[in-house]
Amino acid sequence: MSLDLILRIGTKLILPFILMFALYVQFHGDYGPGGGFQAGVIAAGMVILIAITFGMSAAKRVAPQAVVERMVPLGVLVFAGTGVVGLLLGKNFLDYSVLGHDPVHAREWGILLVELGVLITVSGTMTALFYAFVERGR
Amino acid sequence: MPLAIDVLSWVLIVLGSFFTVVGGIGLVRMPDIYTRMHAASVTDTLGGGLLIFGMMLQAGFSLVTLKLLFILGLFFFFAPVVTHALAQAALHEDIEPELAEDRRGRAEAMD
Amino acid sequence: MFVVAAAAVLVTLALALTRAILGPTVFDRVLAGNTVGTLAILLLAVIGFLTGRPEFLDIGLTYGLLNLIGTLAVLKFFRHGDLAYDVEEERKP
Amino acid sequence: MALLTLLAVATIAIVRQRSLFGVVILAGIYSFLMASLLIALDAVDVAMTEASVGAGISTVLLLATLHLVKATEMRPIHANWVPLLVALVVGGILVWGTISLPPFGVADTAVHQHVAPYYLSRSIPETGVPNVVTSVLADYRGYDTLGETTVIFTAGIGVMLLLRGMRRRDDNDRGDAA
Repeated sequence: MSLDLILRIGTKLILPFILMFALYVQFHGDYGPGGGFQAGVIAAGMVILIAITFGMSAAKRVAPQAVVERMVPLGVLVFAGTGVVGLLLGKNFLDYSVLGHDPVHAREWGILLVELGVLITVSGTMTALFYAFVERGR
Repeated sequence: MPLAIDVLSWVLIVLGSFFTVVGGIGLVRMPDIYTRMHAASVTDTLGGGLLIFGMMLQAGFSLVTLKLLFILGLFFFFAPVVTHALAQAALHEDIEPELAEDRRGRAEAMD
Repeated sequence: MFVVAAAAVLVTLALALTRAILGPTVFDRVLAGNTVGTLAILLLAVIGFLTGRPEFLDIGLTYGLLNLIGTLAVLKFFRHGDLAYDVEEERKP
Repeated sequence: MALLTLLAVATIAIVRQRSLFGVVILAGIYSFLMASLLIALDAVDVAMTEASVGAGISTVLLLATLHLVKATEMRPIHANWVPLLVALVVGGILVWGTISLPPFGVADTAVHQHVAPYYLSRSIPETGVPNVVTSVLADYRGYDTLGETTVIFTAGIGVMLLLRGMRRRDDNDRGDAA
């Protein structure tokens, strides 16, 4: 419908920036406010914005439902797997200092990996919730 | 910081504050949804824009300025988009805009 | 001087909240909500400068983006009664 | 403190509101005010979470829920005095508890003596992460965050199973069990 034109063009303009900003929040979480949770919510917000403006089918082309639903356990697996790697390499569960040759650096890496797990779980869960509610409403 | 830039930024910030409050008053006082939208856009663009310009001058040339620029861009591009969507949805719900003729008619009826 | 700006933004917040509570139609409330989001960003920036730590503008950007998403969601809901209504789907059959 | 007043006004307005759409929008406003208050208290990470979850996602999810249920709240049949009484008593006890708290922002209280100095002083040399919130969240308190992530995972799976299960039964009624 041509009436939605302004909305669609505007949304098209902002979508890449939302994703970029989510990644910025994710990886800048070490230095400023932010982290996996907030970044996950923002990334899920992008998918929701697509669904609102372009319809559900477009959103599912961007983030297919199967992928989204697999992301939910995948994030927890990444988080727990980071812990198990520490366990396998002879330290305690969730002790990241074995991930690199330098303990400090390794812990930084561990934090990044863990935040990645949180990001995957949170964005997957939020998007899957949105899908589930909307599909149910039909 | 040179005094001129300082003074300029204070002037911008005070002007921005003024327009922000004006927009808020308009939001409460205006008679119907379309005019209220008009008032709210004063807060969004003029008030927010001037405030952010003032703060940009205060911040100097740094990452903060870039972020403020992003926020400014967000205001400038998306306040109109949201207002447009809002007006469209309100029209869709058959809320009639109150026209000047209506008001004139009412005033004549009161006379 | 940032105090002036903060006071102005707070006063406007109160006015917008008044409109959100009084608002005869839902659209008035949406408009007031959008304005509150904008004002929250401004207040955040002003507070950042007031306390001398303007690094927290990321949060302002977050506010802006999610305010946009929320407002558009509400409007879409009222326009079509369904959050993910697809105009293209309607035209196809 | 002006923010607190606005917050209280918004809360009362939410309670008084009968139209659930109004409640959704007012809840968004409430969330923005809350986030501003948290910024004023210097809790930036919490404020960011509040802003992103409260104002964006929960508005959308509440609207999606409203699509499934009726949109106006029913007037209660009889006055609910007991919940009001319970709320007042609990609120009173909490306020009474705050009287014996140390003054806001004092550095030499019990909370700031236990592990906080350790985290604050060791975060950068031990983990190389300047944001202490992140290092505590992901490193020192990794177990808690893992539990938190699992909670989100469980909640998501639960809701998906609930809604999906209902829909599958509908499909069966229509005769296409896919």
